[in-house]
Amino acid sequence: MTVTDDRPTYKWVGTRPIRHDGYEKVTGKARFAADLDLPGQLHAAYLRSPHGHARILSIDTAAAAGMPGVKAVVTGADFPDLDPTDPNFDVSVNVMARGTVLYNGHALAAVAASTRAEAAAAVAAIQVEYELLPVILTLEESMADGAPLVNEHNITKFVESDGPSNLATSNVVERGDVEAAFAAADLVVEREFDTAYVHQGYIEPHACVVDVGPNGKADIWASSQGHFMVRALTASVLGWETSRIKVTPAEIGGGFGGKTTIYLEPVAARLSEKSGRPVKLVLTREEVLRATGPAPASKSRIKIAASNDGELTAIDCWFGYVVGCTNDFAGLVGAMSVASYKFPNLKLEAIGALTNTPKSAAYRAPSAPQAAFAIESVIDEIAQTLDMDPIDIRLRNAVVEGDPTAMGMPHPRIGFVECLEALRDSDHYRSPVPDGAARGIGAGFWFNIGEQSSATVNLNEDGTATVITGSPDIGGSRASMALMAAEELGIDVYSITPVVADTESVGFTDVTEGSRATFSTGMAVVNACRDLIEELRARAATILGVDLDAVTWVDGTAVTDGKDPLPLSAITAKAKSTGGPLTVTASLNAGGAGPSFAVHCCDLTVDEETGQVTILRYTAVQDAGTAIHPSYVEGQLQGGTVQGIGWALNEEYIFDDAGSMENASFLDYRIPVASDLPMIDTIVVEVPNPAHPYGVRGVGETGIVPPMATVANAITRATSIRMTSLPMSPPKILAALDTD
Amino acid sequence: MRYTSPTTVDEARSLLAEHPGSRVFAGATDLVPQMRSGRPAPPVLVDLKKIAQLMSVTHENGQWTIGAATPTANLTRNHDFTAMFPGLSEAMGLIGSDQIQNRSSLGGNLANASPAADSVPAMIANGVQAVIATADGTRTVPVAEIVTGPGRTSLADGEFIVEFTLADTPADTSDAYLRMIPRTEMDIAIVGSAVRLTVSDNIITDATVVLGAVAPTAVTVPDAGAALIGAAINAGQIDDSALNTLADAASAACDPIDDKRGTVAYRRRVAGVLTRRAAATAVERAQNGA
Amino acid sequence: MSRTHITCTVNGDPVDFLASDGTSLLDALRDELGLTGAKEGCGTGDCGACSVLIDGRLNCSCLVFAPEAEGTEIVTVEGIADDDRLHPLQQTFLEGAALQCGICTPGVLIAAKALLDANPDPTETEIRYALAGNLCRCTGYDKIVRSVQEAAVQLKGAAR
Amino acid sequence: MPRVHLMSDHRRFTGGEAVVEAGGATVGAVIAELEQRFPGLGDALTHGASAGVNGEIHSEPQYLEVDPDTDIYFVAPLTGG
Repeated sequence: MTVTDDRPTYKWVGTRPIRHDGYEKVTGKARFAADLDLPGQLHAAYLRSPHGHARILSIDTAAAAGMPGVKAVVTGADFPDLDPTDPNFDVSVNVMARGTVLYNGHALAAVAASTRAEAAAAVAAIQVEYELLPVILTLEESMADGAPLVNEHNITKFVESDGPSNLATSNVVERGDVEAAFAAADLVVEREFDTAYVHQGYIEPHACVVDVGPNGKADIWASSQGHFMVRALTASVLGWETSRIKVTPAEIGGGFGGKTTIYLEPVAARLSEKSGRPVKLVLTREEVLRATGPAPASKSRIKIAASNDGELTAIDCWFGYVVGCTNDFAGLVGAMSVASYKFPNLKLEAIGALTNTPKSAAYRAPSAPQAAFAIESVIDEIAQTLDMDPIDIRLRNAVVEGDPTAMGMPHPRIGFVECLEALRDSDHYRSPVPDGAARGIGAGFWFNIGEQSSATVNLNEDGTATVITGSPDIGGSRASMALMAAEELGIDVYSITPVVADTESVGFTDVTEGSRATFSTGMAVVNACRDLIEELRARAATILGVDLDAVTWVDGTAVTDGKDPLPLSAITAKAKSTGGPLTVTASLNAGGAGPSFAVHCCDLTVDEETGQVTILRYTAVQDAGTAIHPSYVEGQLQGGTVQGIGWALNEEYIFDDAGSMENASFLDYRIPVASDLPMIDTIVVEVPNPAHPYGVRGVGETGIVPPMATVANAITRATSIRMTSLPMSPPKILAALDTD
Repeated sequence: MRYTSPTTVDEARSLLAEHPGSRVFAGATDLVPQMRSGRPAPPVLVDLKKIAQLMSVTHENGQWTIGAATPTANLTRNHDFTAMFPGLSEAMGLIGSDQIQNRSSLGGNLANASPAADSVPAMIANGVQAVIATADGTRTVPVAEIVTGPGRTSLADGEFIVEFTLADTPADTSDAYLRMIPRTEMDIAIVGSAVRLTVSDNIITDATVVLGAVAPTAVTVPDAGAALIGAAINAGQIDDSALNTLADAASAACDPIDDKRGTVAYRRRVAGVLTRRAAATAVERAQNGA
Repeated sequence: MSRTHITCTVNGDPVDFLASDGTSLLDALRDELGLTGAKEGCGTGDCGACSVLIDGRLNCSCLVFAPEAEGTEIVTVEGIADDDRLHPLQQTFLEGAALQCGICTPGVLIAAKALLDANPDPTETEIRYALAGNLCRCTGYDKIVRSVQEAAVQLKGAAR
Repeated sequence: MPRVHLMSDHRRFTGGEAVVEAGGATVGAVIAELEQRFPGLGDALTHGASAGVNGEIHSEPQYLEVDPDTDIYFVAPLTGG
């Protein structure tokens, strides 16, 4: 179902063609990074720290180097030490420990051998002497007076600092007079919340193949959300010039933010350089969970003031994010989720605290889900206390265009009210709550980002087009590029071949994150097509013998008065005689990414004797601006929702006292399975983003923001207990019921 | 590491005798994850699935004989078997995904000696006997006597389970198995409860309760069985006070640990809840001749 | 580690290969036979990305030792299309947008085929439980389940 | 003159002022003037913030042109997943 807000009618945009890369993916032919093998290739394996925090006194690799099949061994000594002020310092240290291991699972050596088994055997033969250091695992331990340092190189960002500390960042945002508003309020609700570390949970482990040739140039095939990012970070960690590296994007088996950074490529490159052979490096699932990007755990305190008629007059909130062992976490803006509501008086404080746990990484709308869980829970409690409908209280306070964001800048045209109204009018919300079940509502948004993209569009002799971009396709973006190009050029979407090209075959493009691919890269494609149409008109004018001004481009044909329309294929057929190949490149640094709002609704039951939650019905409403390929927009909503349901109910990192992850497998890190879920109904709202030629807002991130509160609010209405700790696993729900 | 696939019990017995430290396997659904997590690989793998006796299911003269390596899916798809042992079948149907159940076996589920193995409480409740190949013959012992602790069994080096035997259930007797997992599938039991009981003239005349995942091994709870025996069934419902005594007895029998899968308090509490529910289901089945 | 010569049938073709005894069937398919459709997502039987049919039965190929394949008939995702015609599941997955990143898709297709081969008319709940061993992190399963339902309808129509 | 809206974290340079005015035709020029008046602030804005101008957030706003009636909002750097 789609709600359209005066959206223009398009021929291709908004249709649902079969995605261009689909055939390879249903026949097993699509090439993911681990599917590639090169002649003479070696296999690599890591030695990882068994300790949560320790000084490396010595590493003896001599025995390992002499083992059967072993061709190269690397340790931290094989990588240059970046200056701690270097923006890539933390990535470098995480790729390979120098001097100190900062978490259990931290890589400190790697071996390349003829077979995986030989590499693993050699890893086991590396001798390391450690001096154990204190292990800090929680926010309280990290922030305690006199706490031992997690990472001696950490300098706090954004505030004055007198040396290393465990504080990563600290931000405060204020407006109005919070104290006065609380004093005058009819109702004040204050709650504390906490959330666990969760993993992005992509099914494809990180993988790469690297071949460093005799000329010193590295060919890298890797699975990532941005191959230009891989090139830049790999060069930085190796101390190489960027031009020494070419990165070819493999198909990526899921990222969700977790593949916006690197782990493997410099290690494989150094092993390849030392051995003179191509090196393949593939993580195991256990390694993925122990040593790649969880999203931060968090604690929060939320205090909201309301009037008796449901106006939210003030918010005072504090968020503490547990960001792991390094300080390149930049996601605190996610705490700005409070800006879903007008809140004339606002105080928002957010800190990041370091711990001896894996370096955290981005995960869909980084840091917003933790905040929205807390805020949306308190708003629901206010609605319950005031006996207001949970949609009405949100409509009463929802931000609209011109209202300030948390940082003060006014919101552009947004669709929050439209989403709330769409849910209010939906079949789901108008249906009675099933017997024995309860219904919860939650909302949230994500800013989305623009950044740099490039696109090249080549017209082929037969009138077809190749659309080349540098954005790895993590959820169907190639189809979206083809649809926008088809709309612009006026040719069939299947006449377009969308390609994601390597770093030497397309212009620079930032990482696929922040829901930016269809927005920014799509805009580059549109710009290239529009330039191409200008060129097509000129060629048509030549062919038809008329002035350029007399030619207009209509539905894939050059039209001029008194002559038959000239289709695109007739122009490309005469490319040589009219000036040569028809090809255009466009690049941009896109601003104007439009925030995407969502409202979710969930019906569930709680087994009050076991604490088990069963989700009966779920609807996700979200503003897509314009849905270029509605099926994949729905898919983003559904996927984000189910990740959020996993975060809400069962997903968590469990560490022992020494910082070792106890549940580093898909058996015990419990992501939702098909039988856990009902269908996820979607309502795609379309309030076009004025800053995009087709009105696109990114849709990938927002879907994960509302589910935790949506589920928690339904649990409260089912049981009368307020769950304030994620995950809301059966033992925690039962314990809460028992103490109620 | 060498892979072998003997076709007779004798051949397997010889391989195990010749190669100390070697491992028998059927589905390898526990073996492979253990090897991946760094446990040393055995010098010789002995695949038992080529031995016809270990892969057969027979039903003769009121007795079932189940080859120890038979995939559990073969049993859960056997309508005669599932009709007679609905609880044991439920337990086998909960061991992982369809992919796993096409490999997992009763022999492996038992010999792996996980406290949380789903089929074990249901086998014990049904009085299943294990036939074990010894160095020079066979011995038959109740399933309850195989597992001695987490990862430990009473099987001597070189011994392996050949088959299981169990007798038909009378028409007035049935069983049920319930487990608690946080998801709906693909999890290890936090608590498992198997109940087998007999109902005669609306009175429970016999009952066995066996719990899983709440102690180092599956535990039979005589007090829980005793709570049921003599309880009256009214309109299909077990007497409330008997159910409460049953639940308390089940909870009291728990000797669990706090671990990544559940807390002590949770396991105790839910052991009572599931046992009560399993008893209700078993009564319904017994009265309907299931 | 000793290597064994293994002869079996893969996607209808007789094949033989050498594999170390401890090698998984998954690695043998990928490394020895170049069939990289089946994926390793976990290596412990928990994600289903490596699903294949062995003598018609659904298996995680990561849990099968390569020598166990001797004499068996194996079907991988590369073998479910009928020459150049996609299997109805492949077609409905494409039309129904049942894949995003596509890494789980080969295993899901095999599991869904195993289901429909055994049960041509599954309920939504039966589909969900039959696919419970196949983790997908992109789709939330909705479009996968719908596409299996649609394929079941098409297969029944074709069988009539 | 363009109005500059500061995050609380940067107000320690301005004696607590949340909004300050500073002349300049580009964001970079505005920052340079702020550095003159409030030593340390320019550096903090250059390295630790993105700028929201006319409804768009820019991570490298130095050469972005601004009018005398432009509002510049300095915000924590934005990332995505």
